[in-house]
Amino acid sequence: MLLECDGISKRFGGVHAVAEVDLAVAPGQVFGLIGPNGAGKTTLVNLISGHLRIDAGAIRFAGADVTRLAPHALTARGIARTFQGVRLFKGLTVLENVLVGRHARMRSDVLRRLWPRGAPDRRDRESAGLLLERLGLKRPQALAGELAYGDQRRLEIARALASEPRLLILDEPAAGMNPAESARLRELMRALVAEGLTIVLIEHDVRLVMGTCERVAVLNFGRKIAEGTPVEIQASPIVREAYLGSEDAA
Amino acid sequence: MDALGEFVRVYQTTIGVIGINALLALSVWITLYAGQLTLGNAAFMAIGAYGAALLGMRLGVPFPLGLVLGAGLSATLALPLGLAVFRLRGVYLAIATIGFGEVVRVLLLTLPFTGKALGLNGIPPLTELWHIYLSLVVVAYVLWRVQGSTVGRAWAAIREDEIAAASQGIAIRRYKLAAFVAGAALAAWAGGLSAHLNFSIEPGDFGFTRAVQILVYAVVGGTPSVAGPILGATLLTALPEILRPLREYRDIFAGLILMGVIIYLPRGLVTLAELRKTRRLQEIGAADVA
Amino acid sequence: MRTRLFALAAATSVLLAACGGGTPGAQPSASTGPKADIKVGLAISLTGAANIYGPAQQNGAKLAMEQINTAGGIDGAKIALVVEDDASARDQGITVFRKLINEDKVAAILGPTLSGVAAGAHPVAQQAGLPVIAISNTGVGIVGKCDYGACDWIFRASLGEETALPAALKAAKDKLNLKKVVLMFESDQKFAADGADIFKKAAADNGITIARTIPYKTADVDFSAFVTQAKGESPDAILASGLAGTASKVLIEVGKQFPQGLRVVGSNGFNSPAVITAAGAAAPNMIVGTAWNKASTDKTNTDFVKAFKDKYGTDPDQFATQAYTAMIVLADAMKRSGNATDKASLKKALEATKDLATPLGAFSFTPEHDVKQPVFVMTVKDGQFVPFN
Amino acid sequence: MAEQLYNAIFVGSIYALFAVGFALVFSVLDILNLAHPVVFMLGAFVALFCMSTFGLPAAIAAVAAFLVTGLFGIFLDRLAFAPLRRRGAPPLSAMISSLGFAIVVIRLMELRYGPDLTSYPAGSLPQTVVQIGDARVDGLRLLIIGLAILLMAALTYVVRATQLGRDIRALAENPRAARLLGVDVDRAIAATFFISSGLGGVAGALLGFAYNAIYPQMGTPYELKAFTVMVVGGMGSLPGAVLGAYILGIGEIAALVFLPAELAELRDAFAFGLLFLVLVIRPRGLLGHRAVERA
Repeated sequence: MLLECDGISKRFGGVHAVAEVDLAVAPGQVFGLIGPNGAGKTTLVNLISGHLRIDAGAIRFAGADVTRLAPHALTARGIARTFQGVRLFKGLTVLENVLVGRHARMRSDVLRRLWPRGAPDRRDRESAGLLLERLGLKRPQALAGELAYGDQRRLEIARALASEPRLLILDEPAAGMNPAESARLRELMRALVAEGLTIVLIEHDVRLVMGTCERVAVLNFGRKIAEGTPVEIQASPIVREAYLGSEDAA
Repeated sequence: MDALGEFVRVYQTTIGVIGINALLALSVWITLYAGQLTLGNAAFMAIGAYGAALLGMRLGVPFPLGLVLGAGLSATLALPLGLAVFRLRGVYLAIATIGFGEVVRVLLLTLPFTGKALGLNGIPPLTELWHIYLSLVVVAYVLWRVQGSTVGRAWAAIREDEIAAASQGIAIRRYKLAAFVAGAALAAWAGGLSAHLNFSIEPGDFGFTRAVQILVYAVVGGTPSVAGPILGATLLTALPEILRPLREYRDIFAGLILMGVIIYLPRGLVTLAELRKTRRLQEIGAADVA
Repeated sequence: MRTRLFALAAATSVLLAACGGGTPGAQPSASTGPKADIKVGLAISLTGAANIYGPAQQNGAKLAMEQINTAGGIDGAKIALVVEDDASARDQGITVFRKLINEDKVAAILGPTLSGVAAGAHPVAQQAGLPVIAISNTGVGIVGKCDYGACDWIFRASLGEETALPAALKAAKDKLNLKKVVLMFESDQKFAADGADIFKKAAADNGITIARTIPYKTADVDFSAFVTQAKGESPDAILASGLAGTASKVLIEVGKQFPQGLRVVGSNGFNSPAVITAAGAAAPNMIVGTAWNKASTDKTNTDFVKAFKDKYGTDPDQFATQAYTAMIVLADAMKRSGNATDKASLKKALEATKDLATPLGAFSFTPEHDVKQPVFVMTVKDGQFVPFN
Repeated sequence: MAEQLYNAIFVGSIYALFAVGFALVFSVLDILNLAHPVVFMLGAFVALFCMSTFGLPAAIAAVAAFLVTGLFGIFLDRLAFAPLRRRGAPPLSAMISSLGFAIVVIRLMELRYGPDLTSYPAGSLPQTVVQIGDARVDGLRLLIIGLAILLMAALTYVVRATQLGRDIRALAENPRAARLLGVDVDRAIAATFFISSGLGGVAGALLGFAYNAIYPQMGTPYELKAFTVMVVGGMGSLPGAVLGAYILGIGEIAALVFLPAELAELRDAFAFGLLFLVLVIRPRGLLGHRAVERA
């Protein structure tokens, strides 16, 4: 298993945002995480990516215990993520955003840059340019904040990929995308998995999840209520009940 | 050339102070660039000034070594302070650093070896203009190059979005601390130069007013580029001399200029230079049409 | 990025050129008469923290200049005052001194207002070998033994606290039989801290015990707690060293908490009509050693007070009087020097100043270039300073 | 001892009156208004003008100080802050803009009234001494303490219980949402500045009465105190500001009373050390609720 969560919990005040959740994501998988609004999906992601301190339980990544590691250390080990609602560096250019994404894979070049003609990051810039091309982003020198929303989403994915992760966590990447963009996103995910990347996909768009994922876990009120193949999940009465009356089931 | 020599002779203090203020503005610019609003640089300046002056006067430490030790002392103190205030942001950080600044000022007024309110007098004037401007050129160049480096990008990323920056593998605490400590060392370096510029220093030179001034230089000049703080410090330091003919009204104009720049030039004085550039582009465009 | 840096360099040089070209033009040399004017620099704080004093000094010096010029000037040459504001800031004070010396080529400088500014500016004149008369610095180290080394070009026309405070304390002790006092001082002001040290020494010399020393800060707002604490020691008097801003607050509180009255021996900061007005009913508690007795019936003084009032519509204060006196002293030395613009002979003539009649009384310089004049220990009655004895 | 406690409460009341207005603008608009000391000073001068030119009694002069400085606060906002708000400039810009504004106004006042101390006309202030036990208490100060508490109670009432207060609180919470909910945002901002500056002005007038010495720079010493007060009490919390003010007032005087004479110099270090400690240990202050941004 690439990622293993073992009974992890998080409380805010008296509320169990995440309660004793077990997850096991195999390498090369697209793993779906669904659940109604407020089910604890994003909290779970924040726990895995180190943005929140875990109350109980343990997380293992590629066989090593990473429970208490800070976000930047996790990135260095190969976990990258995007955010629900885009969090780009809006005042930086598109290219700079991707270069920041490569931070974990770059050595500090401050000293080398002091030489007036030094441009020690040329190779990084090239690979960042390739990534932008792959994601269909055309204006590397534009400010990230000036991009259209769909472009911002894709830039965020490019930035996450720049760190050459082994596990990519996408938090609702299709939100705000039109069907064509959504389809292209599915293509991209397939291609990435084919190259050996593992993806955890948090999504409201059930169709996207069912069409892409090999396994799906369902959260409700912070607890995992079901896990299985898309077909099993669709058939599960518990899941139906959880989604009942919720628009997200549509 | 004679007129220039005369000019330098008369205004050498102003010219020196401009350079020192530019260094101070850059010291606060480093932290601003990393998204930290600090008002503690007057205190770090004091540490550098008193450090360099005391080491030179009491222990006979040579001037350059005194500067280095002053900056080192300041950086050493900035490290635990930076760790303590690391979680604070925006105005909260600013106020915490004001608190630190006031504690330093009170200590300077109290400690047995700082001359208390009398300050230190008779400091040998060892600072030459070229010391100041060489420092400025080196610092400006280094910071300009750092901007495009991994470190500069990391600082910018932290400024833009700390959470997202952490997810890109940036060790937030380490980078923020580095900016804080670098700013403190630079402020102390400028302080050491200023102590040896004109004979005496006293605790009142490094109070809240000074802290705000330093910040104002940087912000009014414009924080997007290295040139901004230098421009801001130059103009605002020269302003009292430029406005001298206005006599007792010069404060009023200085205040109005401050407001005018902040309100009408959102990105600071450097915007003026950029404006000229765009206008020239427009002219070229117009020529094409014609 | 590189172009930006160049733009900056260009902008800076343009700016420097602008002030280079602009400033001399903006300061046209004062009207040129048949015989070349003798320029005298007046470097004072018209703005900034000490802007209370600068305007009064300007008035005093200007009055003296006009009187001297009306009376025929210096061997027919008129004195032209070049007034520059140092904004109460040391850096500007230094620049102003350099400007007066190098650009205006003045024969001598009066000022600056603040001791802190003087600490930076005086060395400039010392280095250039130009006579300076300090007109309001009362702290230690202005003349005689200076921190920056030799200061033989610096003179002082303002009575130092080293003289004034012991005189006041001695007079108070003789009359009130002081044994135990409390010392309050503004600990973040150079000048007030100097005063506190002088008070301590004077108290020891007079066999007076200081039961408690209470430091306060310029920014302190309320003085009730300080005075309450002083009251706890049941002192015979309070010694207070502070600037005018806090002086009245001290007096008001003492008036409130000691309804039976308690004397406050104050430093030079107390020596201001504004403090009397602000302290109101509490003002008569004050005892202060001063350089000037406004009520003195000496003709030089009464003439001065009248001329000042005629010209400006208000009474002169000590700062105006000292600036006026310094100008008179300087003019006298210029006349005697034979060549007013020769710095060395002017310095010599200044050193020889002896018992000159001034509003401050008979005025001489000590070998250390400090003022030698009578000291007036004053108190307040009916809103006016009156002699204490 | 009782006397020192009384002194402390008086100092705390003045701090509180000053800081509450300062804190109000900060909590609603995130602006550190460095022109607040100017408003404070203007209050004292407005009262002086009323008393010396029109011969009005002190009580009416204080009311006039409230109204005039309140209106001045709205003017200040229009001139120094509104243009920045319209383009969404960072709070730092507002701070610098208000600093420029303060420099201009203080200098204008110095040119008009002179930088020196000015006093209220003789006999225009009540002078009574109240004997409480063996402590003699200045009646005017007692009155000022009472007034300060009354004003702060009134402020609490306005913010908590009136429609205007609800609008202001909505604005503080989220300006965009407030607008969507139908709050007249411009009116709420104007009201915030009116109340904040009016309180500052009254504080200045009352302080002027207490010391009978007013001057253009009189507000400056309070600026740093107000920072301390806000941080200790909790930024953005009005009750916090009041609590912080009394803690600072009592703390300063306690340091004076209990510190051995040799360490008396360190009194201020305690105030700012306290400030620093609170920020490091409990950044949101005693009653505050949002200092460290959450993920």
